[in-house]
Amino acid sequence: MKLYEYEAKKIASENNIPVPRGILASTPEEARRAAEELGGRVVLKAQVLVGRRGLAGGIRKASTPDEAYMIAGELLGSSIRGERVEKLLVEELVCFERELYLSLTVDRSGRSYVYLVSPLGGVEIEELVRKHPEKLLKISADPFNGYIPYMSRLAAKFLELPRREWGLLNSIMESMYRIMINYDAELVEFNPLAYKCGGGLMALDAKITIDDNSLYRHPEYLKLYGRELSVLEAKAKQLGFSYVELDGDIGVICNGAGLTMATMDLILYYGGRPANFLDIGGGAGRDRVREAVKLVLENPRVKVLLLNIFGGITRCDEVARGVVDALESSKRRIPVIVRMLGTNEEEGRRILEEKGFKVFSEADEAVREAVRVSRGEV
Amino acid sequence: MKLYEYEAKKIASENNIPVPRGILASTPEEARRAAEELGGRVVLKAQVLVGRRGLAGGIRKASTPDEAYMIAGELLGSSIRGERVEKLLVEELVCFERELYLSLTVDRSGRSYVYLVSPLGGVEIEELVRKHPEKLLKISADPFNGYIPYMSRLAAKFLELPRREWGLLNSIMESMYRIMINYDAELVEFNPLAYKCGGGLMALDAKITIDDNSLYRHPEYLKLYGRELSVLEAKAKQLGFSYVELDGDIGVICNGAGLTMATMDLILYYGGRPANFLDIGGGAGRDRVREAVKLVLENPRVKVLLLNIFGGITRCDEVARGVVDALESSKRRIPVIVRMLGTNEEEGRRILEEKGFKVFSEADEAVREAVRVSRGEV
Amino acid sequence: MVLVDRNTEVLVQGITGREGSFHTKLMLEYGTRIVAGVTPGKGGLEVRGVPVYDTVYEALRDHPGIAASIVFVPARFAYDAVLEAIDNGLKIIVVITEGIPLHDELRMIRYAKSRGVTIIGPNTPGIMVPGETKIGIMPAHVFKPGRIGLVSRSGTLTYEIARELGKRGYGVSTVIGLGGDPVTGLNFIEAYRLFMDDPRTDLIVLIGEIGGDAEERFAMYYSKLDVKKPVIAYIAGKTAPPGKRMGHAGAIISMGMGDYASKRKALIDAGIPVADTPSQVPVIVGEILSRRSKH
Amino acid sequence: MVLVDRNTEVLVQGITGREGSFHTKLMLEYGTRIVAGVTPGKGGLEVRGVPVYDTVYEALRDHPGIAASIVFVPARFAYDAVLEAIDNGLKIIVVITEGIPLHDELRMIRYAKSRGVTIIGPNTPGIMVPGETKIGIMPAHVFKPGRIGLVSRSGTLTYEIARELGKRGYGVSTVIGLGGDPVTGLNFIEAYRLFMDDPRTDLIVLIGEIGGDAEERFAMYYSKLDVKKPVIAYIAGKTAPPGKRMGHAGAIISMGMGDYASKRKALIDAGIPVADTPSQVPVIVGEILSRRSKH
Repeated sequence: MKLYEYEAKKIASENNIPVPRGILASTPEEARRAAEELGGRVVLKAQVLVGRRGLAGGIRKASTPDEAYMIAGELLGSSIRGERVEKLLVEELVCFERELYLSLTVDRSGRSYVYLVSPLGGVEIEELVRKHPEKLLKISADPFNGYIPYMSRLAAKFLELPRREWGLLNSIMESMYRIMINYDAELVEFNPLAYKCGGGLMALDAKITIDDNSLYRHPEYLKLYGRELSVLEAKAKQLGFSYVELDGDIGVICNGAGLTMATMDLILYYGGRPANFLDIGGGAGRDRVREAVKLVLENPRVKVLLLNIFGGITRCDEVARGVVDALESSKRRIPVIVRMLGTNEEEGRRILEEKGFKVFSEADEAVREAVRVSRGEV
Repeated sequence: MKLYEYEAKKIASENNIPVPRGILASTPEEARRAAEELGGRVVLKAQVLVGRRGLAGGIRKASTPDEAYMIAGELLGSSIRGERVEKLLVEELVCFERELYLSLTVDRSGRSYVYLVSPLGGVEIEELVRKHPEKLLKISADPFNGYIPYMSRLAAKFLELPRREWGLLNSIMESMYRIMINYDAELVEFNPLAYKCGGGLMALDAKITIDDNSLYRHPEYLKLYGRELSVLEAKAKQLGFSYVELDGDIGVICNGAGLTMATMDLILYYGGRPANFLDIGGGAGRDRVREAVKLVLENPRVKVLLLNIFGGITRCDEVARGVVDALESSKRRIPVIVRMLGTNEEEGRRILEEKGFKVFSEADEAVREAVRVSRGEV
Repeated sequence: MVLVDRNTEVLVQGITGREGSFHTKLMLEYGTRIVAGVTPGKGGLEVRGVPVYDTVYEALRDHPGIAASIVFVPARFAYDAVLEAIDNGLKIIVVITEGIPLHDELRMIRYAKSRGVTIIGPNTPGIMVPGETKIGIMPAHVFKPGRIGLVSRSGTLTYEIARELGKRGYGVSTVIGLGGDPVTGLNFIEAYRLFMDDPRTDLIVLIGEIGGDAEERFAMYYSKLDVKKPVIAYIAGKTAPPGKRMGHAGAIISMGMGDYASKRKALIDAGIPVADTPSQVPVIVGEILSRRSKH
Repeated sequence: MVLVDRNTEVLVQGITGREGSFHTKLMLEYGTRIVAGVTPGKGGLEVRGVPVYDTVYEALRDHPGIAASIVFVPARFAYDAVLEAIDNGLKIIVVITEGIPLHDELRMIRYAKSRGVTIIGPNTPGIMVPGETKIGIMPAHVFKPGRIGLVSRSGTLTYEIARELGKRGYGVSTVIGLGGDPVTGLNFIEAYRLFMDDPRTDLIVLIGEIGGDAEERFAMYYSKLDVKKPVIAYIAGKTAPPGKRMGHAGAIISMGMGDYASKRKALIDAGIPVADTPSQVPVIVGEILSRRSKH
């Protein structure tokens, strides 16, 4: 779960990481007052979760409170890469000499935490670092020990910070680790971390992502879970599915991310276009399957529904009952193609065949059939 | 550094470990009021750091506030195993069915933490466990992982606690680990941990010992450091020495605990009696050596002073200068026998010999000389 | 032998739960030597004839032959259960549980490594030696005994490919589900090494998916080996929507690795054929085996 | 070779401090190959001709042959320094520092073990191969080259006994100071194993002291060995005042071990002679060596 910049900066600030003075505004009037309080010259930042908002015009400077009012009027209610702007973070302008990059995340392959450090902070960081890999320092932090002060000395030398800033960098990196653990974060990122005119470090932007699996330990965020998603995606997430809408016409329901992706690959391989990615996960019972089917049927683009289920911890009979439930309670009538194998396969097949569904054993056959149906060839 | 029972119970209570309701009293009148507030029937516990205070009469029950007043008058100002009673902890009486033992400490050999668990709680625990080793459960807790809930299930089964108490034991053991880390403790001990009439667990006594080397991280305890020591011992501790007074007449100053013990062993081997154990530690300079010598000279029993220094990180010239400084500024004139070898030995020997001291090379010779002097044979 | 065989005695942690008891039944039916189960507070019960204990310690006291554990406990208690297994000396722990907090996973896997313990998973279908033992939740009948080692990041896709292999007469020596989470106890390199040392495995089928760089790292490792067994790969996710972006850090750390094209190229450059569909896998297997038999 | 020899390249952490610079000089004079030092913030300086770096990483970049580190940094920064050394791949770390917090020691030693790193100390005089190298603070001249392995919990007492040995013509192959703290990176058993495998060591002198059960554990271990080298012990503290009591836990955990009588009995029962005074040690060494030469 991604946090908004203002939420991440609040956490950073509470952990003694310097951030600009800032005030949240939901109306142009609030933005004006915020600008007044911050001394007139401010930056207004759209609070959205999509990336690269700066390039999309989501970060604007204002020289006076009136200008802040005007810009806030333009930004609030507008849409940035499809996400509506509800709030602005109005911040003091900060003079800085250099933009650095500093983040803490998980190194999957190394099964460890890793600090990423670069003197090439800013929006172009990814491209710059790819072109100049020697400008990136990775510092592995063992999950047992966490942050150790020597790491900040490595980073400070790499960033060519003067000796007097080492203590501050140490404190920032220590706080990042504490945030990582206390908030069960997957990512704590400051880009840019500014080296200010006259000295000092300050996080001009902040990103924190919380591990979804840990949200039960953070009820204050759990209740906000899913806020950045489309209505259908949010519903799916509530139900515990992975769901992403695409622009094709074959509705896809599978169990397991790998099988779902492989089924989509197969649809394209045979010339069709999937309408969505929907993984019901492991062990879904009758009720969750019913909801999954209903969810896909809500997408008007879907011409045909393809289920590809290979039962392991998921039981085919439960899936079959869920499919029957959903279709019996739905008003939509579209073709449903089921491919089903594995745990309790016979029972599942019997339930579906009793209701007149055609059940395939072979994935290739089922997918080819779905593609034919979607093209109107059947 | 040992904490008083009332300090340890405050920490326990702040960490959600149940303890009896209790009030600290420094006067009989305070004890009476405490007893009134606690319902009349109370137990009065002398707050001393020496062990086995119960057997020495330091724990007394009172049935009425007046009786509490009377007993407090007897206890306050009295001495328990040499330690003056300044404060009493007045506690409610708790009805319990069983006395259990539960502690968390460091397993030196295992280089790990270890919970010690026994159903044989109470003052006789050491003897009982030695007789019935099968009544002791040791649960090792890896320094990386700390406490893991399964440990409490092992303990609960071993203590034959009913299922409904498992959650409470889990919470107590988790808190013990947190205390161990947050307070840099060497020991967190509840003896007895009572299994109360009608259910529930409660720490009737509590001991916490803080690692002296970590006191700089705990300024609130650092300022109390040394409070349980004799005047001379406290002074030594402030100066960074290990010092213990004994009842012999040969003052001993060495560097390193091993060499100090070996020198004392040698004194006894040759028929003498050491007046003290004083290890100046590693790397003591001129000033600390001067203070060490002055400290030993303050003990009127000392007839002769024996220094046995083997320089490593300690430098013989610094030691020599410290000895000369101390003796030149002291009014006491007693024989001083120096044995000195190692780092900067020549310079140290030169300094002492210039001042007329006899410097030995061999420990046996120096010790035999000191014994002879102490016996008046020289 | 790759980690387990027909003689391996197995403990089920979380045996009284819905999944635990159901799969205990299926594993017993398959012949897995499940000798004990653990569910705290349920000690003294029986599940499908298997005695249940409150603690792993008690289970091991009565069944000292236990060599592996399979964990079905809910995500928020999984860390506790896995550490209990490790601290009681078990050396193979199969973690079926899905949704374990990331930091818990990192810590349990790091700890397991420091103690020489192999964790399979989390979020894995488990490990299985067809015809001998199944310590997992895979549908047993699609896995025929044979000489192909199967290693996969995906559960159901593994069943799919095992079935395709079986249809063409190719059986499986051992199948290892690495698990679908970002951090797992085994990776492709470590699993390959186990198969490399297994005289019962002739060829390895690697089933990967987009995300992370485990496939690329394996390709790099494999390309440098002097002696090797043939490997065939299938990678899911050619047409998958991009996943959530992990700030800049995700892109920086992967350095362009992680997508389908990167994985396919790395594997092919390392001499590993990549199948386009699951049903192509046995075709390529057939080609490689017939080429080898002609030598 | 026991851990180090004349070719071992050494890093000094905390080289610019009072003790660090002084003992760098003494070690260099002895012939120790000190090639670099580290003190954060002092990079670019030189100490006795040795270049100083801000980080271990930079020191290793310029001096990749460094194999061991000796740590002089103050107690509250020692944990940081030791972890920096471990994370940069050093495998032998000699921690001279005294007074390190107990929990820091536990964590650093546990971590070192998990990474295959040998920590000598903390609170140790170090390790020395007389005539070859000294990575420590012991007064060099009392240690003569020879064939006796010396392992000790005490610093100055070790010098005393080495000198007594030297007076009688017995030299030392390697001396290891385990360190005086309750928890140390090496114990007697681990040190004995190193000497057991060292062809240059004929006999081991073990210098113990009261407290803990390291001597008793060694005696137990030694008594069960089939092939062994002779060991002679000296234990300090026969007449020492009792130390601070660690609640009941200290007594319970030691179970009667830890005092002089217990240690002496355990060692003698294991066939290890125990000297009454330091000067008796060479006498017993002489007896054992002459007995062996008669065989």
